[in-house]
Amino acid sequence: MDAKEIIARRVARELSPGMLVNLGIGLPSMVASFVPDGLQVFFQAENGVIGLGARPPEGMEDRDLTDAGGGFVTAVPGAASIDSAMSFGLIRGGHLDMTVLGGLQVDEKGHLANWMVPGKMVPGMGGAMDLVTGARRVVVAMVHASRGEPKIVPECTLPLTAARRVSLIVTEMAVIEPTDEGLVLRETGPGVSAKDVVAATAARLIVPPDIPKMDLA
Amino acid sequence: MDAKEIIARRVARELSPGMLVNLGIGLPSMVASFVPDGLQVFFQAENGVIGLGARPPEGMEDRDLTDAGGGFVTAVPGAASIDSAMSFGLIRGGHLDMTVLGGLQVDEKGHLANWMVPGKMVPGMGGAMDLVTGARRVVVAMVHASRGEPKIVPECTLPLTAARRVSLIVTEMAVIEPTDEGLVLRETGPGVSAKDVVAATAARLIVPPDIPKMDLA
Amino acid sequence: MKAALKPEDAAAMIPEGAVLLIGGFMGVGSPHRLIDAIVARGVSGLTIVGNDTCRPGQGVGKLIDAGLVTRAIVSHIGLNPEAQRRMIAGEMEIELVPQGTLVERIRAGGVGLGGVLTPTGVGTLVEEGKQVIEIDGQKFLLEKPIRGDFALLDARQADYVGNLEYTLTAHNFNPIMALAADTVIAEPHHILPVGMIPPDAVKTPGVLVDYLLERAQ
Amino acid sequence: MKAALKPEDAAAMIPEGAVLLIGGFMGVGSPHRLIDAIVARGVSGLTIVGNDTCRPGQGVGKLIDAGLVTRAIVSHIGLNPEAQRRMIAGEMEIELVPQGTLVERIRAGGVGLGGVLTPTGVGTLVEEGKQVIEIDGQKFLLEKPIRGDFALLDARQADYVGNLEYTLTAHNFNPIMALAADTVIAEPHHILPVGMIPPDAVKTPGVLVDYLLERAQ
Repeated sequence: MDAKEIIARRVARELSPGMLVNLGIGLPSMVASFVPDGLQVFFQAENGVIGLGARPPEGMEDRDLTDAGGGFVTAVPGAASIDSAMSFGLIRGGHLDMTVLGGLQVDEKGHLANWMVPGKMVPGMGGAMDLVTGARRVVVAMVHASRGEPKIVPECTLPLTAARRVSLIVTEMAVIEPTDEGLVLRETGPGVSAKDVVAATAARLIVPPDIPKMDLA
Repeated sequence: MDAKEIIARRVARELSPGMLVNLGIGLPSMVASFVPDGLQVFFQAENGVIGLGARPPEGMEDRDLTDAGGGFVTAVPGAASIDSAMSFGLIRGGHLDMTVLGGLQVDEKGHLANWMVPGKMVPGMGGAMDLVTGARRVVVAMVHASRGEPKIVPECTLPLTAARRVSLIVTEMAVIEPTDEGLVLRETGPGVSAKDVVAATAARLIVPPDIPKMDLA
Repeated sequence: MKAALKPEDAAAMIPEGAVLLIGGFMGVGSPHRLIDAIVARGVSGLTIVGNDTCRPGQGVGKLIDAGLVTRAIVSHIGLNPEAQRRMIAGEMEIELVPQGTLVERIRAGGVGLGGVLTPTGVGTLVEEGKQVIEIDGQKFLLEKPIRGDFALLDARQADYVGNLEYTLTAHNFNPIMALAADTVIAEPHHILPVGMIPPDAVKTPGVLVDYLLERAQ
Repeated sequence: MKAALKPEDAAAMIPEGAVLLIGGFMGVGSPHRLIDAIVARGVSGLTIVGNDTCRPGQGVGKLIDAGLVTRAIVSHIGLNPEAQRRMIAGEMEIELVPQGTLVERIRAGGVGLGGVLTPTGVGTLVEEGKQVIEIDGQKFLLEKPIRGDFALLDARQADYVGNLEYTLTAHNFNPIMALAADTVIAEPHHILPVGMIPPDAVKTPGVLVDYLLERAQ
């Protein structure tokens, strides 16, 4: 199992029945592949459909039905088309139960930076700022470090996506929960010890005595 | 021809092709009966239909298709259902070409009061404040005086509907246009002289030399 | 999937003193069976938010007749003498709000905006006690968001996901109120199996709806 | 009734330096034939407002490739290296706006509101230079309305009144942009006789639409 699959499988366990969930482009979108059998959740793509389904069979794509990354998708029975005002009305209005996004940095306050690297990469925030501001739960799904650089840092050096504290950070090494007291190590990944996580994390981690392994079933 | 018919007929001549028009309850709604043949205008009812049609034949009423007064109506081909947010979005956003409303008072500044008489009648403003604020043209359709009391006054003593100057006042005696200089008498009604209008009006009227009669064809 | 409730079970969820957003315009597009069930239950101290107070014996007017309403936030009470009597007698508090402002305040509450900046009401009694904000030389009133404990909606039809369709002038406040309450109960005239409403026909996505009322027998 | 224009005649209406609201999300729901006609005409100095800059050679990306765009107000440019190159080279000014804020700013421009009070962007770079308004202890950014000289829309189908239907994820910004421009040109895939679109299926009432593009041959 590679890092991305570990992360996607673990995030999928955060889903519960009836949730409305937005999955970001890239790694977060992999979560859809690991929804537990029989669990009904609705995936929203901010570009305008509630009830996003799998990729269509070859030759059955519809150019007017894509996800936020522009990839072809299908819609499940009971799906609804919405325009951008309704889409972000749902997001900002607290109707979105969970958003899963990638991250460049998360810091000890639980602040997320994921939309630009000044002077290097300025893709724009797209829907990320609204998602992080408005979703009930914000789950950051990212690899623990990028080319040896820790991504969980004392304080974000990159521009923030929102001033709000995210709900959970899931990496291939750990599940970490930002709290009033700071970042708490909740679970460790396959073959990784709490010590390994602490060593790979630039931010101060609160390490409780008994830390369970991630459940990736 | 009674006073109300004179007013409704004259207001109908303000319509031009393709206009979106809102008619208030009561006298203003009579305007729909005098639309010149072949002239296509869309009537909007603020409760949610664009393309309001005539009263349906007996027994063919639909309880979900009424005007803003709760009376049964029909819809013309090309009609559209809209919700209240869209309805008032159109009104406030400058998409409504004309609104025709009743009035309690209009003053020399062209300010309209038509929604309450303190201590006597507090029906609420309904959509009137939005209509007067947002419509491109606001036409006040009212009888010239109420029980001998002039309704066109130096300054409204009743609470204003909006701080905006209305476009035109149509009574059975006169057509009066509020301008930067004040209220200008533009036309006189059947059997009425400019002198009669001045005598029946509490506000100062600007009376140009040649004043045509109302065209009520 | 949402189970369809009996009216009495829906009414039983509503506690004394609840704030109810109730769809409808002079009773058109109001959830009549829900209203009857609330009257039957006799839950008091209610605040109702909606376009109007309807007429005695009709729509939300029944709640007022039964003495269950202590506060109403509406745009119009002119056709309900009983509402006016209770207001004057001090039995019921009435907040009159311009119709377009009312629907935007509910929308703001539903889509997570801090308020509404509207030109409607500037320079009138409606301005009293409100912050006036000047933007590029034009004045706007800052009107605050409205939310309800419950939204009680009428819908033409639903599926068991909770997706709703509305019809003609029975849309009015319903689609907006669906966004702005902690618990949303919809009273559809028909309920279809999941997948029977095309995604493009859905006006309120099912994720917003908590309960459906069972169909009339 | 609206006559259907040839693409070149539609493009001929657009002057140099015009502000264009253009529907679409990564090209899905964009008016492709209108874009091609504008490229063919070569009208320059354009400001484009929309979700993104699409990709080189696709959707609004074609306008950028052709060097016709001097300013873009969008939420995302990450998938268009040509847009990034021109931004860095100073050939094109880019205003990045959170997606939910962008659609609400356009809506505010369309429905006559003075601005948008959004929590999105508070405490981030997006806050810079903006008024922060505190309402009941929570901070909101005051974001100003956006309007265009033209709105260029994609629609699934229209009738000759101009009523529009959209489909699936091709809704996105189109229904909102229809409210917010001086001239609205819609490019429907099909055009039906008047009366063939049920009122409840209309998403943009024809009164908002100035011109239809004729169907593809």
